[in-house]
Amino acid sequence: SNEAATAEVKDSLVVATTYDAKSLDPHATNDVASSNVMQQIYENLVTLDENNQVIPQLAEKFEKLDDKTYKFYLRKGVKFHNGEELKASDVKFTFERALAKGGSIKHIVGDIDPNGFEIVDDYTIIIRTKVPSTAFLPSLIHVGGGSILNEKAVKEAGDDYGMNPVGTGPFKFVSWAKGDKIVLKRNEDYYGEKPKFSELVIRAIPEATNRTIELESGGVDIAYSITPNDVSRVEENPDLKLLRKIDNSTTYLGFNCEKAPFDDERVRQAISYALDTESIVKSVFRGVGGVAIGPVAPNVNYYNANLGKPDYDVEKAKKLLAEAGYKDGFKTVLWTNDKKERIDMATIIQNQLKQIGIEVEIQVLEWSAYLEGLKQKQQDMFIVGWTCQTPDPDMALYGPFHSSMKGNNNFTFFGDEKVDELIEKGRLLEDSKERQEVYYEIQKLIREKSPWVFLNNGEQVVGVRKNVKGFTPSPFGYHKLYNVYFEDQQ
Amino acid sequence: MSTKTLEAKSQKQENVIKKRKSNFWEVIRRLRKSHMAMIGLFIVCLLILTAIFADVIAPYGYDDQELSNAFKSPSFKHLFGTDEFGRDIFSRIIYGSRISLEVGFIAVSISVVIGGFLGAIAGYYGGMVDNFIMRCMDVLLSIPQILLAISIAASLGPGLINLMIAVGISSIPQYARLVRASVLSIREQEFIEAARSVGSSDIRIIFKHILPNCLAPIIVQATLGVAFAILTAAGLSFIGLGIQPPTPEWGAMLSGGRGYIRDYAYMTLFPGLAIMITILALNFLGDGLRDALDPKLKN
Amino acid sequence: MLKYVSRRVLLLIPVLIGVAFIVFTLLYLTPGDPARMVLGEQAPQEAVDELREEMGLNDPFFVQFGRYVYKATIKHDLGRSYITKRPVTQELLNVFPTTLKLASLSMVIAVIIGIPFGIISAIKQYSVFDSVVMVFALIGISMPVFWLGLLLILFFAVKLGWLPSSGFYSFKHMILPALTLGAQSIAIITRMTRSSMLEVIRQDYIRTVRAKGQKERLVILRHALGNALIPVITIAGIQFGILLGGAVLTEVIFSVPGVGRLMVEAIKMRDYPIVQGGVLYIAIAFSVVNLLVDLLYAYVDPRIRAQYR
Amino acid sequence: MSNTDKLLDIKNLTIHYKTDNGIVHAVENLNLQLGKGETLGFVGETGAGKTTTALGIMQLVPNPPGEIVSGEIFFEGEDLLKKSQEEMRNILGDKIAMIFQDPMTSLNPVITVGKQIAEMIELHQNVTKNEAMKKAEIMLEKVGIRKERINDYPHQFSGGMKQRVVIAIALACNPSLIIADEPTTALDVTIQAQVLELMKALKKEYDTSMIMITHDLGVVAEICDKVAIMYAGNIVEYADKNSLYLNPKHPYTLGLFDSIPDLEEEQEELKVIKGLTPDPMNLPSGCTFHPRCPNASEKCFVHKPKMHEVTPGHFVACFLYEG
Amino acid sequence: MVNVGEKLIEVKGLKKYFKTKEGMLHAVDDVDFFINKGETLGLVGESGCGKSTTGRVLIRLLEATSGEVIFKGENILKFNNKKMRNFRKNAQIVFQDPYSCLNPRLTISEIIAEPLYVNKVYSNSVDMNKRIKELMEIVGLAERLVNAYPHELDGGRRQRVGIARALALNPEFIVQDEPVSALDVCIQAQILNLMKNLQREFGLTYLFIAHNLSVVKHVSDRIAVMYLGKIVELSDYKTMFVDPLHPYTQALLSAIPIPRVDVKRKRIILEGDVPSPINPPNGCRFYGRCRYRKDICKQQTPELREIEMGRYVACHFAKKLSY
Ligand SMILES: Nc1ncnc2c1ncn2[C@@H]1O[C@H](COP(=O)(O)OP(=O)(O)OP(=O)(O)O)[C@@H](O)[C@H]1O
Ligand SMILES: Nc1ncnc2c1ncn2[C@@H]1O[C@H](COP(=O)(O)OP(=O)(O)OP(=O)(O)O)[C@@H](O)[C@H]1O
Ligand SMILES: [Mg+2]
Ligand SMILES: [Mg+2]
Repeated sequence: SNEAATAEVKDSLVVATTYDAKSLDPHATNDVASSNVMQQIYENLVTLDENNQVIPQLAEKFEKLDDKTYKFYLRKGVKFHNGEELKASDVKFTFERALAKGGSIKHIVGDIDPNGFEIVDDYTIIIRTKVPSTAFLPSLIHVGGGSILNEKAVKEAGDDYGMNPVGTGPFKFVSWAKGDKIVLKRNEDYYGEKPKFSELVIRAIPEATNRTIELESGGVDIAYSITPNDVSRVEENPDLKLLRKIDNSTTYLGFNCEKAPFDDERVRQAISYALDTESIVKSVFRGVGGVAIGPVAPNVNYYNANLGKPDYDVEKAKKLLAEAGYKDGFKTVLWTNDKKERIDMATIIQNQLKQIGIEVEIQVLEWSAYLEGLKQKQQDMFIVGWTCQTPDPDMALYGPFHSSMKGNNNFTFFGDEKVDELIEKGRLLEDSKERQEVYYEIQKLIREKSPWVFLNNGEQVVGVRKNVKGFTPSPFGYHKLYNVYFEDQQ
Repeated sequence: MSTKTLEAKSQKQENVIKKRKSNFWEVIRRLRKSHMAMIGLFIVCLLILTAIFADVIAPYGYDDQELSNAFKSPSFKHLFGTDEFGRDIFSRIIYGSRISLEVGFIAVSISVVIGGFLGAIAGYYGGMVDNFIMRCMDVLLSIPQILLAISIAASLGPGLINLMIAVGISSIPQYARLVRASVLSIREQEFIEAARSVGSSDIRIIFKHILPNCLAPIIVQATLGVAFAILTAAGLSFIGLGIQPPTPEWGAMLSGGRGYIRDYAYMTLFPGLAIMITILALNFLGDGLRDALDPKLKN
Repeated sequence: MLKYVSRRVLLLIPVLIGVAFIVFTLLYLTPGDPARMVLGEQAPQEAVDELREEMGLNDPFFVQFGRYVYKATIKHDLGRSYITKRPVTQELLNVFPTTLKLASLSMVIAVIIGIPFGIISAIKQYSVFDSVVMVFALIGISMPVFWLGLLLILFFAVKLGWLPSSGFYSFKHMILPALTLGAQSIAIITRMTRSSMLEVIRQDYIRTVRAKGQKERLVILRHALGNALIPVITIAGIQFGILLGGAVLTEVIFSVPGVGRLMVEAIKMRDYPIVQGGVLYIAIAFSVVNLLVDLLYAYVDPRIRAQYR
Repeated sequence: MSNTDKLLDIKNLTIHYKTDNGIVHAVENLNLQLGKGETLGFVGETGAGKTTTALGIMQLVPNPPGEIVSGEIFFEGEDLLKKSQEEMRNILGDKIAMIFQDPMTSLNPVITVGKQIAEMIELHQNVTKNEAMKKAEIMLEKVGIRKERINDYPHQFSGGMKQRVVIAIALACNPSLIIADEPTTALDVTIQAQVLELMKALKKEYDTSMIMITHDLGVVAEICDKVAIMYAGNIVEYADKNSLYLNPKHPYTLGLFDSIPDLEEEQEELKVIKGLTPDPMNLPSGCTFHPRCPNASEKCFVHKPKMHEVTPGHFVACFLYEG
Repeated sequence: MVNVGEKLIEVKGLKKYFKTKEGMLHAVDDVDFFINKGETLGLVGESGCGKSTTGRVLIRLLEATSGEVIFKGENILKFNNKKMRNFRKNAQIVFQDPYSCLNPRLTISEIIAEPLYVNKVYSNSVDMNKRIKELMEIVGLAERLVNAYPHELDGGRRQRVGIARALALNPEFIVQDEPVSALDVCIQAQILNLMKNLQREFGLTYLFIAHNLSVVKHVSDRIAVMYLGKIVELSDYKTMFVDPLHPYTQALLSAIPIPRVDVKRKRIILEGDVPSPINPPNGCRFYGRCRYRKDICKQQTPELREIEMGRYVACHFAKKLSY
């Protein structure tokens, strides 16, 4: 049957994802599943090249006029899917809307000055930020925060815009069977290189086993999030190919740094020493992803690879614990949400911490209850992840570690003057050696202070059928599909 | 009739009437006629013993990890193999019997006590009380049980106790209905009138005459209810509303192992079998009890 | 009859309000913040607080409940999903047919298999056939749905490659989920048919028919079956309700986009309007099925027909 | 009785129920004859085996647990026990019909009475559905029910009327033998009188033979020609009605008569048979009645008395009357 | 027999209606009668005519809709709880169904002890047990049965247990609600004898409900005939049987099958069935089935009149018609 599938000329690409999108309104949601679809429909002013450098997309050209002012020259003749031409007014409308309604992407667009838009002409617009920020330009590549919408389409659709997305991208929205699949078709008016196939189907198949089975049987052409169990199965299957990319997510074991005993650095360090992260990651992820060594993921700019793997040293851990006054350990609670890998890690952590006398009770919370608990500072230890959604390290550091973000994204309630200062400094600096040093320093400091025990970096593991070409996984977790083609299509 | 002892005694002590052991043995005697029921009873007893003596039986602790020893197929060392953490599945299943039986019995106790109470009141007093209680039960009944259990479990949060409560509450209407129906039918029997005619109080009538006679259907239903509770709990575990790790709950084990089903099918096979056999046994027993306790078959 | 039906439909209103109240209370007590779930974990707290206010989540319980009931009854508006912003009705109408199809197919399978097997078992009580059927029925009842589903996938989708393991597009896609979901119902209906049949064939009126010299086959089909089916109808009705609500696990395993999965996800995402709407829909479906069952009853049993006038 | 007159001749019929607790000897070595046109009253206590005997003749003993262990049942000279199921089906209803005890449960509640009567007719007579229905109407009128009610369901009838419908079914094909199993026990006295009257009239009209099972000696006196007294699976006395009523012989029969309060005479105390009916799983040795018999002798403990003709046509199974 | 003429219980205008879906069910509709101390009043009638309801209202197991029940000069329907408790000791009931009248979960001794226990008759268990054994002896139950469960006993023994329970508190008055109708003739005779003996021994007063007229005649001093919630005739048992006045009584008596071949009687066969007691129309309840009905019967409800000394009939034409 596999041969039969490849024999006929394929004009439709079927992709299996883990979850259905929530909304196709970029300002309404900020989840990977939705971004995955929106990525194919919308475009941004700028985008990234292979080296994580910001390059033009809808903006032909951009200039930084001063610390806080950027000027964008729009590409002319770009048509939205509804036939409207892209104008500077759309850009202004888009960002104003994002600022007003986009609660879910506020952390991305928050720096933009709502009164700072200036339409020079139909194809030129000036955007200002409230504070100087080097992270601004990279943040524009974000799907939710940077996609350009059409004013007319948004206004016409009203509340229903999320189901009627209109972008400038290579694919147009066709239909959506909730919980099942979304169908897109090629945008025949696309200004750039058009996709090779005319239909893109994005199916939600939550069960990992089923995704692989579908891939094997040819039911889908690309399957995301192949689980560690299936890695070798896909690799060994001559009909399939496995593509991998370490992504920008970091899973960590966090401590409530304002609650005893975790307010004591030594306790945190002790736990860090007591955990054999490598073996945890190995047994939970079985070769998928990497052992996280610091707060910045490998594919994010200024990743400090010199930090080296954390030490596993039970004796040292015991010593530190004794120094902190917990010679006989203590009892504590470890929270996690109901993700299997996290539960697995928690299970092993629980076991490993026994060695230094820490008795851990695992509590699995539902995501929503979990987040609420974290905000309310009820946690002792917890396992959660953080994804840097732009290539700039500011995004990786400001939210989770700056003291002003306590209880917001800083679930550890970690606050350190030095760290704060460096983070603030880093976001002002232009890309340079100096900036690199600042970020290297921050990463080192955070390793030392240990508000987190770094567990793993996620990896995008994508299975594709052998005849699928041109697919490159993205570290952001959502992948561009318009460059993909089937072998016989060339 | 075990009257021999009595005759001997009554010669010495004229007016002492010793109450004969209730018809417990009678029921057992009738149960013995059904092979299925005996198998069921045997397995259930075995399970209870397993649960009690889990520490003795299990060769390893339920959370003894040996990461280097993960995914070992069944062998003499690990009868049912090991899981992704190198834990002994056999031991986990042994310990799991505790959880399952606990969940089953406690959940059913909750629903029997509350449902039974509501049903008894509704049935005995009738009228407005009956109407009110039963309409409330109707409301609960019109939400499918699984969905109700899920909602309750979600609002209580995961955990063993909450799971029991969720499953327990969601079965209340069944027991209320059952008890009400039996109370209604027993209320009509002449011996209730007889009790009233000699001046017995309402309380005495309910507790001495009505409830003991409702016991048979309740026991049957409860036996099957335990099975249902275990299944539901496993189902809830499966969708992540179950029990905290590393608690070796069978449903959670099954759910956790499903990702490995293609390579290490034994990881789901044994918990699956454990659940199935338990439920099967309880069903055998329930069916047997239904027959053994059926008054129609008396004599 | 019409009067009876309309009375039943009217009676549905308080039940539905009761259902809404229970669900509302449960959700109210559920920890977690819908606004947070809408915006995602990285969104800043101010945005979340703003949204909470906007969604009316800071109002007192009874204000919220009253508003809901008012909108639902007077304006026939069940609200919009917090997450997708789509109208709840539309979201549910998207998935309801799938679940309905799945449950109906399971029911059909259960009836087609369960009733004949039950009948034959009863007629041949104590035979080998009977024992085998009963053991299978018990296994069917005892097997955790999700395990069965996994085994079926493993066997039919992986080993044999005959049937797809996920999706719900064609009849082929529906077979495994329907079998999985229906397994318990098959077993229950088989058992019920058997015991009800056993009861009926001992009745005097069956003896009367036999004494007429009627052929055994017709004794069963014409006389015993009609009577034996009466309790089976009840059970089938209840089962159908259970199938509607209990499709959750099956839907999860087979990635079927149905109400069950929608509900579970909505519960996890704290998408209250969807949960409420979904439960109400199911409760309505449940009650309608019950009503149909009662009408079916009246159809097969003239004694009950007489009561409905 | 000459052989040719015999409609029914049961020889050494033994029927057991094999239950979990043991074997119930419901009918044990039973012998019975019935002449053409005769009505036989079949009397005995609860559990004596009356119904089982009747079902045995019809070959409708529920199996399992019931089983016809041995014996022969000659009907019109042919052994019913040797007949195939198919042949038996042709006899049932057509030649032998049965009326069951409880009219409330003897009719299928979900089928109209008309259809239930017509079914009988369709089965045994070569008629169309319509003709059968017509005939059913006639039968209904015969038993005193307006024919308009032909499309009514059983629950719309009272007990007495239901029993009439059952009678109509039994008579529909003009059988040569009707077995009526306590047809009036469940009915009220005045209704019972109606039904008995009807049966008498119809029997005369159709000239059928009948076995009337009852435990009411009054009913027997009313409509029977012959009487058989059954005790613990066996017939202990068999005679012409007059002979038996005026001159009962068997101690059990005597006891039975004495137990009944007499409407005509004053009795301060009723005479009673002591003891209880024996456990059919564990029948006494010898004469099954001996534990309760006032005249029991040594012999009765050991030997089973045979049927003995004391006066012409009057048979008794008791040693008192032997030799 | 004893103290003739001293009224123990007098019932005046007693009514009991049940609310049902179809309407008001007149189970007992305005009945008057009395029972003398030490006598047995038989109450007969077809099933559903309100016999049991009368019996139950009489001892307040059911609350009457209206009317009076005078027991030893006091209206028991007005009794408060305390007085009721005292009355309970004086008036007992024996039930029809020997199966459902005993709690299957209690042993025989527990069942008999129930009245003694709840009324706190004995303070120590030795006395109580003595009394239990005494009662068992009185009703003829072997002592070995103290610990038996009801299902281990046969119907007759069960009925004895019921009687023992009723006797436990030494009542003066016992309602016997068809105590023998579920029993076989032999057992029935035993129980009837027992009842009579007990009455003689303890000077009991009975309301004896039955539908079997021969039984009623055997035990009663006077007999009341009920039809559809009303008493239609009440008189001395002999008079009743020799010269029944009400057309219904006449039909009822003639309908009894008597186990004799030497007595021939003329049967009166009633048409139709017992009509429904729900919202009965005015006029004579028997109107529809009566052979002598006249217009007046339809319009006017006949009162129960004393035609002769101790002879009450509710018929417009009693003694006026020559039947
Ligand atoms: N299906 C059965 N299984 C086991 N025992 C049975 C069955 N049917 C009848 N018996 C037993 O067989 C014996 C004879 O029963 P049968 O019904 O023939 O008695 P009967 O004379 O008709 O009594 P009744 O007057 O109560 O109708 C009884 O002891 C009864 O318990
Ligand atoms: N609790 C009740 N609710 C409604 N109707 C009742 C109730 N009890 C008795 N009845 C009705 O009252 C009427 C008289 O009933 P009752 O039991 O007194 O009759 P009965 O003469 O004792 O009949 P039977 O001979 O069948 O025992 C019947 O029509 C019966 O259906
Ligand atoms: Mg019988
Ligand atoms: Mg009665």
